[in-house]
Amino acid sequence: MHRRLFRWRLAVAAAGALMLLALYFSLVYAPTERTMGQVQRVFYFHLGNAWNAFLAFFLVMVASIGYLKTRSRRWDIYAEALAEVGVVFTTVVLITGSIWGRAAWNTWWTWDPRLTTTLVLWFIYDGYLALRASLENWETRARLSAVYGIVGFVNVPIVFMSIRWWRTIHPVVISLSGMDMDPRMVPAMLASLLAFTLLLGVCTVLRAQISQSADALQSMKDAFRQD
Amino acid sequence: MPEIGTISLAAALAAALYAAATFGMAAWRRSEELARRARWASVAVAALETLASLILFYLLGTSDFSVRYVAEYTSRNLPPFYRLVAFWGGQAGSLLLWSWILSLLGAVAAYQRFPGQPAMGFAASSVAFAVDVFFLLILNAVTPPFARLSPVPPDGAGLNPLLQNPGMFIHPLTLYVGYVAFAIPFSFAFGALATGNAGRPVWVQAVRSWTLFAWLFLTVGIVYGAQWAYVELGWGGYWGWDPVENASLMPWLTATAFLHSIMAQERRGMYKAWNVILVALTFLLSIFGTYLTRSGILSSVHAFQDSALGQWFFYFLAAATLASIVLIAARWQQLQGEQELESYASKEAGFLFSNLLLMAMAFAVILGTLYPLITRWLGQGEITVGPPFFNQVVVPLGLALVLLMGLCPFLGWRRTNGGQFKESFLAPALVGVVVAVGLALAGIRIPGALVAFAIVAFVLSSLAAELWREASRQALKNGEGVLRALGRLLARERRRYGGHLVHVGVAVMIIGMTGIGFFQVHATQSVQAGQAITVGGYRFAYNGLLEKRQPGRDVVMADLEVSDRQGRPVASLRPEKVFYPDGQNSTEVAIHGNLARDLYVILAGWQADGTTTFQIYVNPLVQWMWIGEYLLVVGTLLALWPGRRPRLQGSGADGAAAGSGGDDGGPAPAWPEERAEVAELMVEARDLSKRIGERLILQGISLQVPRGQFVALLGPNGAGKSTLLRVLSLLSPPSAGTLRIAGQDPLEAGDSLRRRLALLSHNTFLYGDLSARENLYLYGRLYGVENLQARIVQVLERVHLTLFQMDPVRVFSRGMQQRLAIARILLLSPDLVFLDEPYTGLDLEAAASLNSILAELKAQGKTLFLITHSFEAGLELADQVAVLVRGRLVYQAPSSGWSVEQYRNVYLQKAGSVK
Amino acid sequence: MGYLFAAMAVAWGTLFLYLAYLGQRQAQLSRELTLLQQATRDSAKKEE
Amino acid sequence: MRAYWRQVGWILWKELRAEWRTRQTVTSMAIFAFLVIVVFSFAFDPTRDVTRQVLPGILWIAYLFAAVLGLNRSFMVERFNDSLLGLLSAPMDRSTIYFGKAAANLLFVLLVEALSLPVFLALYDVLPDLRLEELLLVLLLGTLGFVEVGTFLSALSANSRSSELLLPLLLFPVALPVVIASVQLTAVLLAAPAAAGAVAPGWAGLWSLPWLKVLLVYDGVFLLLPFLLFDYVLEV
Repeated sequence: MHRRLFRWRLAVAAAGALMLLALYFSLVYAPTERTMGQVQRVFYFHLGNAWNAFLAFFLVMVASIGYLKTRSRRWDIYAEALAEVGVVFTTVVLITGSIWGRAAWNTWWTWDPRLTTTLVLWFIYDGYLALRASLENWETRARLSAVYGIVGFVNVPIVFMSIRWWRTIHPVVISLSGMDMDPRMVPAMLASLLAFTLLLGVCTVLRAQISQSADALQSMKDAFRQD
Repeated sequence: MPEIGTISLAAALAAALYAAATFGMAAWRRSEELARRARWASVAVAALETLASLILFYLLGTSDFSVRYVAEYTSRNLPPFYRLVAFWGGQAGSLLLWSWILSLLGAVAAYQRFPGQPAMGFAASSVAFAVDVFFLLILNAVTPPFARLSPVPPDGAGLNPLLQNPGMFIHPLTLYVGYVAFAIPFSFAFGALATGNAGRPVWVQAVRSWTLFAWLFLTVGIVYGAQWAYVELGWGGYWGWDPVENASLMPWLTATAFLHSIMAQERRGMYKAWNVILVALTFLLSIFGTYLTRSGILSSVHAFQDSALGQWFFYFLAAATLASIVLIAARWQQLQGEQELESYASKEAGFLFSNLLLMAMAFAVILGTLYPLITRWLGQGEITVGPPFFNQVVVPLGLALVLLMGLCPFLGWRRTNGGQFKESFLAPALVGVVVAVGLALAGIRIPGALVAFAIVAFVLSSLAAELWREASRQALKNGEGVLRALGRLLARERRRYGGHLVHVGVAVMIIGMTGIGFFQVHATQSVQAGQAITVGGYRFAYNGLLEKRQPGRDVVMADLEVSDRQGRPVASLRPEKVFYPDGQNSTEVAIHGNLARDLYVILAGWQADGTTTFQIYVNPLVQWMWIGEYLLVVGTLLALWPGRRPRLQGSGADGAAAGSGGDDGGPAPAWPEERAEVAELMVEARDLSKRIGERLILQGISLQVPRGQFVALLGPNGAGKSTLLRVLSLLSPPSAGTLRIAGQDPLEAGDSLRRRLALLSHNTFLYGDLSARENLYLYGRLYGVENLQARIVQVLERVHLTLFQMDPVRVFSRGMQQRLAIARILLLSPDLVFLDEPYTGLDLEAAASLNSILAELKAQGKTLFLITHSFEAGLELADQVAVLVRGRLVYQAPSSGWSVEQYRNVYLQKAGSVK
Repeated sequence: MGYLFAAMAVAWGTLFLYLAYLGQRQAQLSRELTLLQQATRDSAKKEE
Repeated sequence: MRAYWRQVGWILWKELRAEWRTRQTVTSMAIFAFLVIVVFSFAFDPTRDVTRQVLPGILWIAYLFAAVLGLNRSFMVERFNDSLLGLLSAPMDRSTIYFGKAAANLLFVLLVEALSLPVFLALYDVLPDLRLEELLLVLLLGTLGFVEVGTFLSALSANSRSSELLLPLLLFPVALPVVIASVQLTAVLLAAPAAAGAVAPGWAGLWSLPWLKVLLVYDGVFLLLPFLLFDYVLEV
C-alpha cells in the first residue's frame, strides 16, 4: 500500500509542477499575438482542455468496450470517472472559448466547428451521466452506459464533419485556426497540453478511487445487514 | 474480326453470370448435378476470354488501326515484340488481361474437389465468377477493347518509350497475375464463411496453396519492378515509394502475414477470425491498388488517367468490403480459436508478433500513400509524403521483422523450454555480434548499417544452425552421414525448408538494400572532354560524345573510362540518350557492377560548347538484392511444389476437439445444422456459476435431469432461483461451468435449441393490446409451429378460452391470463418447460387445472422444472427435489410420492439451518 | 486584458471546484467507513 | 437467412396489430405535429419571406418531437407482463426485435408525416415551386436515420424509471447530424428557384451537396451499430 501512496503523491506533485511551468510559458514566455493581444494567451489552456476532453471521451469508449468484453467493475468505474472529468473539461473549454470569442471578435459564440462539436459533445456526455444516474442496479447501469459510451463517441466524427460543412455554408467572421503559430508559442502549447493530460489522469484516478471505496463501503454494508 | 471479339466478350459475360448463379444454387441446395453444369459454364467463360485475348493479340500484331485501342498503343515501326507487349499497355487491354487470368484461375478452382464439404467449393467458385462478372461488365460497357475508330488513321500513336523495355513483359504480367490470383483465396474465404465451415481445416489447405501461388507472382512482380526501375528509370534508386509501387506492396504485406498465421491455424486452430480477415483484406487491397493506378487520383509515374473507371472500382470495392464485414460478423461465433496463446515464448506468439509488425508496415504504407488524399479531404491542400517518411517508419519495422525471422526457428509450439532455447540461440547471436564489431572496426560507423548487417548475420547463422541441428539429429537417428541425411531431409520436409530458403533470400536482399541505402555515393558534375570526375574512390575519364543513327531512333553516347584508386582500369561505360522521330526521348543508363558495388552513370545533358553533365552513383552490394530475389523465388517454388500433404491433425493438439475435429469426414450435415439426436439427459450442468460484477450469484451448480422428469427447486427469496432459471433456459450465459441441454452445447446449437424449451412465469408475457388468438398466433409463428390455425383452436379449447379468443388480453382476469399463458406452452409443445412460481395469484380451481395440464405434459414425456417457494401446489408431481440457498445447491434427492410435510421438513432442515 | 483574467479565473475556478468536490466526497466516504468499522466492532463485542 | 427476415416481419405484424387496436400512439403523434405547425404559424407571420428560411426548421421540429413521443412508447409497452422476456426466450436472434420495432416506428412516423405535410404546405403556401419527389426522399432518409437511433436508444432508456425524460436527452445530441442534414436539404428544396445558393433541380444538384452523403453514411452506420450492440442492451 505504501508504494502506491508514494506513486500517487509523485503524480500529484508532477501535475502541479507541470501546471506552474505551463503557466509560466503561456503567460510570460510566449509572445503576445499581434492581432488579438494578451487575450490570445488563454488559447493554450483552451487547447489543452479541448484536446484532453476529446481524449477523455475516447477513453470512455475504450473503457466501455473493455467492460462489455470483460464485465469487470474496474472498467465501468474508469468509464464513469473519465466521463465526469471529460464533462468538467468540456465546460471549461466552452466558457473560455466564449470569453475569448467575446474579447477577440465581440460575439459570445463563434460557431467554429471545433467549438460547436465540443458543445455537442458536452450534451452527449451530459446525457451519458443522466443515463448513469437514472439506473439503480449497477450491472444494468454499467452495461447500458457502456453501450451509450460507444454510440456517443462513434457519432463524434460524423458530428464534426456535418458541422464543418454546415459552417462552410454559413461563413462566420473568424475561425480559431486563423492564427499564425509563432515558434515560441509551441513550448507553451505543449506544456499546457501535457499539464492538462496529467491533470486528467490525476482527476480520473481520484474519482475512480472514490467509486471503489464507495463500492467497498456498500459491500460491507450489505454484509453487515445480512448477518 | 474485332466484331467477333466484342461478341465473345459479351458471351463470356453471360456465361460468367450463369456460372456464378448456378454455383451459388449448387452451394445452397448442395446438389452435385447443378455444380457439373456450372463447371461447364466456367470452362466456357475461360474459352471465350482466351478467344477474345487472342483476337486482340492478332489485331495488335497486324496493326489493324481501325480498332481504337490498336491505334492508341501501337505504330507501324514498333518492333513486333513490343506490339504484343502493348496488349497491356493501355486501360482496356490490361483489364482484359485481368479478367482473362481470373477466368482461367476460376476454371481451375471450379474443378477442385473438397470431399468433406463440396458446398464450400461451389460457393467459392460462385464468388470467383461473380468477381469476373464485374470485370467483364466493365470490359463490355465502360472500356470496350475492340471499339472501332471511324476515320482509320494511317499510323498509330506508338507505345510510350518508357515501356519499350524487355522488363515490360515480366513486371506488369507477374504483378497482374499476383493481383488477380488473390481473388481465389478471397472467394474460398467467402465460400467457407457462407457455408459455415470457416473454422474447419479443409478450408485452410485450399486457401494456403492458392495464396502462396499468388504471393509468388506478386513478389516477383514487385522485386522485378524494382530491378526494372533501377535499370531503366535511371534515377539511381530502386524503390521510390511511388503510390503505385505502394499499392502493390500493401497486399503483399497482408498476404505475407496471412501465410504465417495460417500455419498457426493449421497446427493449433488459432487465429481463425484473423486469417479470414487477412484473406479478405489482401484481395480488397489488391483491388484498391488497381483502383489507385486506374483512377489517377494519385499522381504517379504509372497512373492511367481515367476517372470514369475509378468510379466503378470504387463501388465494387465498397460492396466487397461491406459484404465481407457483414459475413465475418455473422459467422463470428464459429471463428473462435480453439486454443489460447499459452506463452509468449512460443511459435504462435512469434506468428502473432510477425503479423503485428506486418500489419503496422501495411498501415504505414496505406497512410503514407493516402496522405495527399486525406489532407485534401480535410481541406489543407495536397501534402504529399516523400520517401523520408516511409524510410523512417517502414524500414525499422522491417528490420525488427527480420530479427524475429531469425528467432522463430528456436521457438517451439505451445511453449519453448528455456534450456533448449538458450543453448541453440547462443551461437547465432554470437555470430551477429562478431560481425557487427568486425564491421565497426573496419571503419563503418553508421549505426543503422551495423544493426542491419548484424541482424542479417544472425538470421543466416540461425537458419544454418537449425538446419545443421536437424540434419545431425536425423543422421544420428538412422546412422547415416550428415550430408545424406540433409539431402533426404530437404526432399521430405519440402515445405518447411522452402520457407527457410525464402527467409534466406530476404536476408540476402537486406544486405543489398543496406548497401545501397547507407553507403550510396552520388555526384552530379559537368566536365569538358578530356577532364575526369572522381566519385567514391573511382576516376571517371570523359573522352567526348559519339553519335549513331539507328532505324527509327538516333542515339547519342558518351565514352567514359573508369579506373579505381590504384589507377587500374575497371570498365568503359557508354551512357546514352535516345531520340525518337516523334520528339520523345529516353535515357539509357550505363551500369558496370560486381558483387561488391555497381558503378551507375547517367548522361544528363550537354551544351553546345561541349560541357557534358553526368550523374554518377556508386551503389555498393546492390547486386545482392537480385541474388536474394532469385533465392526467394526458388524457395517459394520449393514450398509450393505439391509435396506430401501435412497430416491433418484435429485442430487441437489434444486430438479431436468437440467442435470441428469430429465431423470433418462424416456425412455432410444439412447446411443449417439440424442434428435431431434424442439425448438421454435433458439438462446436464457441471459446476455452473454466475457472477454479476464482484458478487457470485450462483456457485458450483451441478445438476442432471433425465428426460421426462419433474424437478422441483425450493429456496428462500434471494437464493438465486430465478437467476438459475434464466441460465438454464439459455436466456443469460453462465459465467463458468458447462451446460448441455438435450445433449447439445447451447453455443453450438444456437437458436434452434431454444425452439425446444419454453418459459411459464407468474407474469404472462402476453400483449394487452393483442387478442388471445393474436398472442398465440405471434408465438406460433416465431416458434415455427406447423398447421398453426388448427393447433390454436385446439389449444384454446383445452383451456376453455375459445369464447374470449377475439377480445384483447388486457380485459382478461388474472386467472384467464394465466390459462392463456398455459395455452401458449401447450401450443409450442416444447420438450423442456421451466415454471417460475406459476401458482402465484391463482385461486384453488385455477391451480387445480394448472396441475392437471402439468400432469398431462409429464405424461407426454416432457421434462418440467418447477421453481417455487410455496408448498401448497405442484410438489406432488415432483420426481426430484433440490434446495438452493445463497447460490449453492445444498440438497438434491429423488422425491417421487413425497407428502407436502416431507418437503417442508427437508426445506426447513436445509434452508432453515442456514438462516 | 480583463477578459484574459476572466477566462483564466473561470478555467482555474471550475477545475479547483471540481477537485474540492472530489476531496469532499472522499472525506465523507472515509467518515462513513470509520462509522461502519466502529459498528462492526460493537456488534462483534456484543456477540462474545 | 430467410427465417430471420420472416421473424422480423412477425414482430412488425405484432406492432401494427397492437397499434391498430387502439390507434392511440399514431393519433397523439399526428395531433402533436399539427399543434406544433399551427403554433409556429402563429408565432411567425407566414407572408413575410424571412419565415421562408425558417420553414424547414418548423417542419422538422414538428416531426422529430412527434417521433420522440412514438419512440418512447415503443419499448415501454414491452414492460407490462414482462413480455420482452417472452420474446427473448423465443428461438430467434435478438436483433430481429430491433429491426421489427424500428420498421414499425418508421411506418408510424412516416404516416404522421404524410398526414401533417399537406397541412404544413397549405398553412405556409409553399406549394407552387415545390420539388415533391426529392422532398419525399429527404423525409424518408432523415426519418429513417432518426428512427434507427431512436429505437435503439428507447430500448436502452426503457430500463430506467424516468425513460420519458431520458430518451430526448440521449437522442437529440446523437441525432444532431440527421437534424442538420435534413433541415439543410429541406431548405434547399423549399427555397424559391431564383434564391441565392439554390441548387439545380434534379438528383445531381442534390447530390452535389454533402448532406445527402451525410444522411446515407449516418443511416448506414446506425443500421450496423445497433445490429452489433443490441444484444448487450436486451441482456436480461
